[in-house]
Amino acid sequence: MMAAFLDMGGYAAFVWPAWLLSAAILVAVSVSSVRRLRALERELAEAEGGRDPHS
Amino acid sequence: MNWHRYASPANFKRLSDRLLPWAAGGAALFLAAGVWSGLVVSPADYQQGETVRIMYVHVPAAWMSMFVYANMAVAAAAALVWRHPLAEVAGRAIAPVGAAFTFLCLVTGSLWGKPMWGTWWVWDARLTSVLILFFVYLAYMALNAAFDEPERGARASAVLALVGAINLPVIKFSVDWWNTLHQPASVTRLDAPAIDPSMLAPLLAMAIGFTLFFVAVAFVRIRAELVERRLEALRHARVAGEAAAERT
Amino acid sequence: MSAALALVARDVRLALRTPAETLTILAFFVIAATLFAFGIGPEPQALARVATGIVWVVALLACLISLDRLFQAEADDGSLDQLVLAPAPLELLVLAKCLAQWLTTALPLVVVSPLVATMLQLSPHGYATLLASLLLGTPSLTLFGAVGAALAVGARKGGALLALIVLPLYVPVLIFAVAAVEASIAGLSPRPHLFLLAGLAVFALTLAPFAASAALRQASE
Amino acid sequence: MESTPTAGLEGRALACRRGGRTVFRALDLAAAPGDLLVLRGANGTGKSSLLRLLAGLLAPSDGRLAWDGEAVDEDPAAHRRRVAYVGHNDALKPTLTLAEHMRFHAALRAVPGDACAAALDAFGLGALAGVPARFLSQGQRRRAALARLVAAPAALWLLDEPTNGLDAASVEALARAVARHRASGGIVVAATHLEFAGASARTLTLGAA
Repeated sequence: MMAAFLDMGGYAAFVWPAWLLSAAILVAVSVSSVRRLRALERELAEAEGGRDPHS
Repeated sequence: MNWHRYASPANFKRLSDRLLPWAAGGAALFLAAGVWSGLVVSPADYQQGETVRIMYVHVPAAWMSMFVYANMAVAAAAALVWRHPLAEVAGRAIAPVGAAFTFLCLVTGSLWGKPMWGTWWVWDARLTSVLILFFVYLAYMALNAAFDEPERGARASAVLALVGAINLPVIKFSVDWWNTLHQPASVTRLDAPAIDPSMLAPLLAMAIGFTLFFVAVAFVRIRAELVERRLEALRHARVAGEAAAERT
Repeated sequence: MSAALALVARDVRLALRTPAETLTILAFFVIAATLFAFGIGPEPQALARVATGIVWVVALLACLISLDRLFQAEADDGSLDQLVLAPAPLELLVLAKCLAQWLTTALPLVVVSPLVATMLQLSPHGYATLLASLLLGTPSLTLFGAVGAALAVGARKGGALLALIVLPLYVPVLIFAVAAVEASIAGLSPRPHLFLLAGLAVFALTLAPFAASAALRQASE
Repeated sequence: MESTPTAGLEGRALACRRGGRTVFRALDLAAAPGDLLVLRGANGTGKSSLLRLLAGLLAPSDGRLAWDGEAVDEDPAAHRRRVAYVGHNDALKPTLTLAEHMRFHAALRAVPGDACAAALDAFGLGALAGVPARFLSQGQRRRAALARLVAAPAALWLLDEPTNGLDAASVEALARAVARHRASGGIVVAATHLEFAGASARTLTLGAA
């Protein structure tokens, strides 16, 4: 049964890349966004920590 | 109602901390349901066979490419008309996400078209319109990054977002016109088959999943933009501070 | 109103004082078309089939590359401030700039287009409609191009930025224009396509001045 | 009953954000007809930004700018009619002659015919009317910009370093023009280091905080 599922009626070469690309894009967008936010917040903490943050 | 208070990173952080978990959790839930129903439960199409499963990512991606652009156009209007600081930042933050969905729509469209027509790219009216929308996203991001001063880039690209929003229907109409003119009888439109209920469920699940994903990522990216804007201001202040120190 | 007419007169005089700029655009138009001939081959039937598309795409690109100095030159020498501060509405002055640009660039392109069409073996039935489509289509190219040029004022020098902004807006113009010429070549009436082209020109006429003015006001902040 | 609205230009708690930073904040200024307000302050303290703000090129991020008591942004076209702004560069097209520049300026600002010739003579440019701008020196280019300023029927003159590149005689000509403009009830706001102002000039120093 598993083989049939993976084979996708002979269209495995099209269905799986489509879904895998979707997953890849979702992961790439979310990871890059979160990592960017963390890095910037760390940088802000240093910048504001170093001096008294005004208004 | 003073929206301005959300423009400061701290306030916006509180807002996003409350809503982000719900959006991210919802997205995970709906995407899981979509994958399960799309790949396993729903039947193959009597005509297209298993390739119809590509539709469950292709069509939601198309919807998202337009939904994100609509958000950008609204943010652009808010930025230009009310000079709202949050709106200026939002456009720049979500454009790459919209472009990513548009790219996904194009590639999955090509993967869907290949088994049916034997070519990787079909000049189908809708696919071509999505291609042009992709160019508009690229133009928006290029213009946004083309100025030394981020605020100048944000406002210039906001004008482009609105000009794009007004022109997209005209472009869509002209592409449809062009498509019907050159319509060889044999190539049927790249149409989703008549959606029967069992296929609607995964489609909606994926669409809602993508939308909630977009909301979650938008919160994260807008927060990042606000923090970056704050850093920019601190750097300016330090430079101005130095200049003042030199003068005394 | 006299301010706008004075601006058209000034810009046309400026263009006549430096004819090299216009001639360069025309040279580009002809050379780019010949490149397609080298690419597709000299065989008349092959060229004739794609002639309309090539003439129009190359005319469109020639119009595009003539636009990046439209407002940047004004910004560089300080004239942009004076235009933005003029009592006359900026939208009217933008229209004047576009009219002058159309007269000094697009019109010469239209005049030269039969030469290029002949080189590309365009069918004789297409010439009249080609000229009509260029006359009706180039105003939209100039107006939408002006929006792109205004948005790019002060941007870091990126040659392709203007093209990336403006080319999506050029798609409807190209589609309707080429459809008109192809229709008349096929013996059908080009009128529906030409009407759409004219409609597009009116659409551009109403949208572009406001978008370009908004961009210019931002540029002079 | 609100006091009679103060004639001329009045700015209250003006703030300006430019290039991502606050150039100045909570700035008050007033200039009645006949006044000359000189802006002092080091580079980068916002002199040019303030002038562009007063001209209406730059919207204040806070505060209120009024003319004869009425907010300026209520009738931008009227404000544009009353402002003559001379920035850092001189708005000259190399291939156009001075006369052509003046004729265009006249059409743009609805300047009466004879005023152009008089303005050129006032700055000693009468003889150069037929000369294309690319032949002019830095000082002559500056005087061409000031000639167009003088010709325009504008109540509010906004001058950004007007004396850059001017020789003594031209500075003198500018001083006379400013005096004449003030005498006729005009207002001049200028960012400059020179003491060309002569009598009764008020000073606003920026960046003093």
